[in-house]
Amino acid sequence: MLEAIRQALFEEMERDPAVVLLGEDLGVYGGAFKVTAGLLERFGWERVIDTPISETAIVGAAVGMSYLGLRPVAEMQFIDFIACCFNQLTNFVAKSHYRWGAPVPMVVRGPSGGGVHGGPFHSANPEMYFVHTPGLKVVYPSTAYDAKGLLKSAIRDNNPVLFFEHKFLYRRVKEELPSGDYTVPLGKAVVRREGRDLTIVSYAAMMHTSMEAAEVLAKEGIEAEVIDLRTLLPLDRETLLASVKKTNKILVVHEDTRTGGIAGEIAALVCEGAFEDLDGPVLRVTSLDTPVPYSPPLEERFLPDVQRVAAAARDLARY
Amino acid sequence: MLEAIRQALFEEMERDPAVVLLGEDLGVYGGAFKVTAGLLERFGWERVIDTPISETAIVGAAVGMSYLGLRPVAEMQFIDFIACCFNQLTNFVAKSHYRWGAPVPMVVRGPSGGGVHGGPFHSANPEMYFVHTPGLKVVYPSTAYDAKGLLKSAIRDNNPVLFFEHKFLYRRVKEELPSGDYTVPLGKAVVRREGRDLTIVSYAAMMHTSMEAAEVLAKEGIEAEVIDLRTLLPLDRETLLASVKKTNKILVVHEDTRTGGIAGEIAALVCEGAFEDLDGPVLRVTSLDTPVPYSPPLEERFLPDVQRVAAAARDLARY
Amino acid sequence: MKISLRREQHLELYYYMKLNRALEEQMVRLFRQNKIVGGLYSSLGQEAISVGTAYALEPRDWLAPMIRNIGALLVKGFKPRDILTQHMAKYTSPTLGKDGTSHFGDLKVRHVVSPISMLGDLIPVMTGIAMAGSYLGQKIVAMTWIGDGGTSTGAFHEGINLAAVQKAALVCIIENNQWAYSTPVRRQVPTQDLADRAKAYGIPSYVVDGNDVVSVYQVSKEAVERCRSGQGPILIEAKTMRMKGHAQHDAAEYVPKAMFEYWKARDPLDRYEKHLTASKLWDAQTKAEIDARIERELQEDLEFAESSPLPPPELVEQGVYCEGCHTIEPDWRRPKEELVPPKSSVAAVWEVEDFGAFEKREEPAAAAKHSTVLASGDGRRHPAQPSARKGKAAKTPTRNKVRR
Amino acid sequence: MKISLRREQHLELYYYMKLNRALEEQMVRLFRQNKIVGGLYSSLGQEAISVGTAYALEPRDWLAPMIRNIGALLVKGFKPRDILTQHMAKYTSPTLGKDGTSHFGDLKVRHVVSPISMLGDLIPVMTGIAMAGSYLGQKIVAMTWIGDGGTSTGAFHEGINLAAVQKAALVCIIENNQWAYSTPVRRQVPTQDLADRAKAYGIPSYVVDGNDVVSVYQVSKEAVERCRSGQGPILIEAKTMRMKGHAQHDAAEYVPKAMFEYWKARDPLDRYEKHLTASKLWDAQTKAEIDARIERELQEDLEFAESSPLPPPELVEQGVYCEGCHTIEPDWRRPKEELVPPKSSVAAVWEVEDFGAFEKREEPAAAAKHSTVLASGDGRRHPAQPSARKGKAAKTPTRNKVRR
Ligand SMILES: Cc1ncc(C[n+]2csc(CCOP(=O)(O)OP(=O)(O)O)c2C)c(N)n1
Ligand SMILES: Cc1ncc(C[n+]2csc(CCOP(=O)(O)OP(=O)(O)O)c2C)c(N)n1
Ligand SMILES: [Mg+2]
Ligand SMILES: [Mg+2]
Repeated sequence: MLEAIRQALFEEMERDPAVVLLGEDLGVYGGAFKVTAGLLERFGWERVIDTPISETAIVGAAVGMSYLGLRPVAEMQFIDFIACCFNQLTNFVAKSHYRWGAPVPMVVRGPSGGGVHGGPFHSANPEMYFVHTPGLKVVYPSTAYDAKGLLKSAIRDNNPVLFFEHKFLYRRVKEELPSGDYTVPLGKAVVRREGRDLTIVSYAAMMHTSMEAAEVLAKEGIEAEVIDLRTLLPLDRETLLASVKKTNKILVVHEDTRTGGIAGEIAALVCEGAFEDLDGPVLRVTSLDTPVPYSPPLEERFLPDVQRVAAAARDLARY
Repeated sequence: MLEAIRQALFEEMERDPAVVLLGEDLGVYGGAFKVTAGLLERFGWERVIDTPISETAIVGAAVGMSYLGLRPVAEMQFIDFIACCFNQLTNFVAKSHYRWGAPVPMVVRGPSGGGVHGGPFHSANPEMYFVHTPGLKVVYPSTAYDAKGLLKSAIRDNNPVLFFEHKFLYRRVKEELPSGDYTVPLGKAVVRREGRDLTIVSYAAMMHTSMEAAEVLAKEGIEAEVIDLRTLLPLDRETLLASVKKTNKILVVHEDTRTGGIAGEIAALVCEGAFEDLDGPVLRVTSLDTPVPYSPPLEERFLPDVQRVAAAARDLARY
Repeated sequence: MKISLRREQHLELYYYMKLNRALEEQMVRLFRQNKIVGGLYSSLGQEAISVGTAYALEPRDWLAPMIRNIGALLVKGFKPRDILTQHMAKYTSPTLGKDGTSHFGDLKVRHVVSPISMLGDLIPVMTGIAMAGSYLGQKIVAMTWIGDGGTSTGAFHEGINLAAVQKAALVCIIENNQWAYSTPVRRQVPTQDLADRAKAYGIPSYVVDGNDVVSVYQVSKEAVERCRSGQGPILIEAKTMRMKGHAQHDAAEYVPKAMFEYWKARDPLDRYEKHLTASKLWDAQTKAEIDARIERELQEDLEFAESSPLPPPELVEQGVYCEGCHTIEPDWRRPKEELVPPKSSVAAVWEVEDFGAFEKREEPAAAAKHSTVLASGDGRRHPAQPSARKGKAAKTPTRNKVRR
Repeated sequence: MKISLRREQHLELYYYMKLNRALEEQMVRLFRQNKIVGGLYSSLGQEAISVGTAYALEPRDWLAPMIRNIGALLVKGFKPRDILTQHMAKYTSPTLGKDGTSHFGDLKVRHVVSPISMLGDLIPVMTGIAMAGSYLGQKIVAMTWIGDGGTSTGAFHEGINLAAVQKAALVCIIENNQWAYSTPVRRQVPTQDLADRAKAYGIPSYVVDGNDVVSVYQVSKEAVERCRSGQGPILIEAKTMRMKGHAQHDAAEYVPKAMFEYWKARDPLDRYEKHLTASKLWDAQTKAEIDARIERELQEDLEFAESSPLPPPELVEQGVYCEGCHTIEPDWRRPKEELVPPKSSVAAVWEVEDFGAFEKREEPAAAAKHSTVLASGDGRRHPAQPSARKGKAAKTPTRNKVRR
């Protein structure tokens, strides 16, 4: 997946000199995860900008650049540091077009998520802070194909897009990618697996956990439909409701903490749009309501896993 | 309500010299809304600290003070500026006790909410950013009595508490308060009005809108039970579920924007805890998914009002 | 640099300062009539700064105002009606009523960025504009203002610091009006001059009498042209006084009365009028003509604003996202080819000028504030580095390869 | 101030520096054996700073380390086992495995605050500790460190600035190790000395040879005692070099080889050993004894750490909130009565020292970086203010009424 993201940046920069990168250690070093390796060599100092350790300035400068028609892609070295530019993102960036008609075509991207023993400050899933902020778009891919196509769409979009890259998937997800330019549209979920007994909705690393759980369930005769949200804001209401209307049951799986996570929003949407179709409660399997712990046995307990997903799905299927 | 908050600060400072205040313009000036008027005169320069315009430093310094056993109460001049110390709050404050057992007995308080034509940067309802952050507590009172009692509890609590004061209520809500010390416990919702046909859950300014709507509905023969959440984190699951089990229907009303608002969390909780009791979908009436607009006709359309609440409740009651 | 002004320019400065003041006086009347939605901030006594600084810009240059920079907006081509309708939250305002006060801008023609309330956030944004301007070959300068209080924000620091390392063409004016709401300037920073903030970034700064519009203009012009020539950002501290409370609701009782009196005697408009008279740059008739023009224009725009409708409620749902309403195309002023491979390709190596050791540091000038450094504990001075520069040219680490 | 060290103190400095290095070497071995969870950061070549600064503190004083300050933790009384178990994420670690690396502390005994990863955030926190210490009458000093890169954060700026206006007893050491991850220091701030950051806050600063432990100690001791006496915060820039990559995974290929060689010749431990020998402060046997003690202690603690269990999974749900597990009671060292009415009551007025006008400003010393100021536009100098100080005493605006 890492290579797919690098390719997307590479190809977009080739295509359009308005695309520039900025962030900490992304030029000479190529980024903490080497996502931007080689881009400075190819595109030069003006397009691959190593900044001081100043997340607010990084995002602020990106806004200014976008006002002159550039399409900056700002990197957070770890997505956890997005908390340091929260004000700039939620107040300056998100409200710009609404308030005075100034579009902000920029992307903020960075490695997110747990499972690699990064501890409380290198494992964040900050999506809900931004899903709750009108004016932003939020993308969180689970496959290399999607990562590339969605990042291209994000760069070409006229709105600010937060693009989260699950670091657990960086080197674990490998796919043959089609040669040539392609995009994946923002705002569209995808059905990864058809099923009739219940719907499991997920995204990012938990999409893979959900797919594995679906395999386990299939052996027991339970056919789960698995939806990969891909874009979290705007949410693809149609795909979600269509699936619920078919399976009549829905389980949401996310790695983000439980209270205030996206499962709640989906529960509300399903109530509003398909209550009559529900043959069981909207359920959720999520991380615990704690900071992300460091020690492996703690983090393992903290994160959802195949067993927990399968168990919840089983209960729901039998409901 | 403003006076009740001032009294709580006053009495807690009299009671315990470990209680100190810090923030912008709260000493000599008495605060932008005069909540802290007279406190500097009484408690002196060391306990009522006018700071530079540095929200991150304000919260950071409060943490440091709390580590030495003080109980600082930090003011955000408008709660909107809490975005400027988001990192300090969600990463330093919220995780301190979990990570290394260091409690952070501090309060961050400030005027929040819309309805006074404050525009996009002086009308925020930022509660969900923090309800989604384990380690914090979040309080949002609707009455003067509660404001005083909850603020006292917040100051005495060993955990960091965010205390939101709806500025629309500052001078509009007036009550006789009992003389003498009293507290209202954190984490407990209250049933403001008994009813059998449906439950309306709300808090802060929208609690009053919900009560008005309940009056309207009562004239039509619909008896709504109205719950005031008061504390948003931790949520009082028991009171919520008990009411749903009684009325079988629930409508959530909040002034915060829709997507990712607390109604979603409540929908999920109700699904998990009382799905079989539901005779209709969990519904929500909320502000729109936009920044808070400035011009009065826009803001009026943006905010929930009695008509919209009553209409949704009517639909639900008839469901 | 000798910077002089032609007579028409002198008169234009007067026109803008007076218009600024008259417009704000008009808004105070509207406020008392309850026709202003939300708060009303005053720049009384600070007009020379808004006008004198913005007047140093060219049309291609960019600015972003703060709440007390209505004068700068007028200089940049906005009309009183824009400001009136904003404050009255009318549908005809630049933001259609979605936002108020000076929270508006214009990307296409006037090159003005709308501020937000959070102080400091504009500094990195304007840094980004300067960086993009350089990238696109536009030779523009970005200007913005910050209050004495606003310099305490983290965003100010990060923004100026980024501008300094990027040598961005940013002119930032610290409007030191002695107060941040009720807080005196010494509670924001314990230095005599706020221009000292510049020393943390190794960038030049000016201190200027903010109540003297000609000085303000001259300093700004010099700064703007220095920036344009690629020498990096500049800080200007303009000393002045906020002659009213923070906003209309604030009676400013915390300000010593004598302080107001002291500064009233230095009113920038009075002073400038006397200067124009003393220098024979105008006569009573010229003044009367300009004043009459201002009155006429204000009256017209007031009528426009008062008769304008409020926005329709449905508008509230529109415009959260750009869904094709804008086509985004930068204004290239240099060949794009320079920026795409193979022309853009470089070797990704840092060239480190020196190795930064203690003994390699030039002693700071006597007046610098460092305390003297204690002698090395082992009593020896280490031999100079064999050749720090060996192999690679000793240049600044990044810009050496970069066209700017 | 003449600051000298007794022989035992000299030897203690050696003990801590050597222990610091040996412990980190041990952790590199553990890392290669895959026994370290997460990243491993090195302070190789920077030990003199951690040790020399922390050694200037008293037990009642507070510190908060950064990732490269294991030496300071040792000086403050933590044991190698604490650091080993943290890195190995063991249940016996100070955080029970909930957090790793140097992310731990001790409120009660050692007065150490746990850092978080976000750079800069500790500065305001330690400012608050200093403020609370003064409030409680404890006469303590708070010390923390920041990297050259970390000084670019907004939190650094806000924290130091607050400390400056509050005259908080904060000693902040800028560990200028030439690099922030892969970014050279000149890309963080274009000044020769990072100590220049202090000028923005009107506070004193030192520049010290960070590879000379005695100098570091002496400067720190002076700074700590100046702080303790109520003179406000101090910045110390210690110049050094990060002799490894950012962390174990980073081969630091972006660093010119000659730069490593240059600094290797200035290794702080080598230099100090030579200094001890040259000054006849030890002999071979003393050194051997200390080295043996270190080896023994390390071996013991390594065995402890290796044989310690990982935490039980159930622990993950515990401790998000304090539910009565702590009783919170400040350590009062002054009569509380001073802080409650009527003793605490004051008049809530600002006393403004001067009115801040341009003409009242002393010309900055010649070497200051301000460009010269253009002459006043109207050609006049205004009469001095009648009496800025009339009525009220000319003191700093706030502290005059305050006991500190
Ligand atoms: C980050 C932030 N915190 C707090 C405020 C509230 N606030 C608005 S204006 C103001 C005072 C500003 O003082 P200064 O920067 O000196 O500007 P002036 O009003 O004097 O022009 C404050 C505290 C804000 N706008 N932004
Ligand atoms: C706010 C923030 N942004 C980014 C990072 C990622 N990061 C961790 S260490 C580091 C470099 C730090 O450099 P410096 O401050 O010079 O300290 P050093 O590593 O040299 O000791 C970076 C960018 C961070 N920890 N915090
Ligand atoms: Mg000011
Ligand atoms: Mg460094």
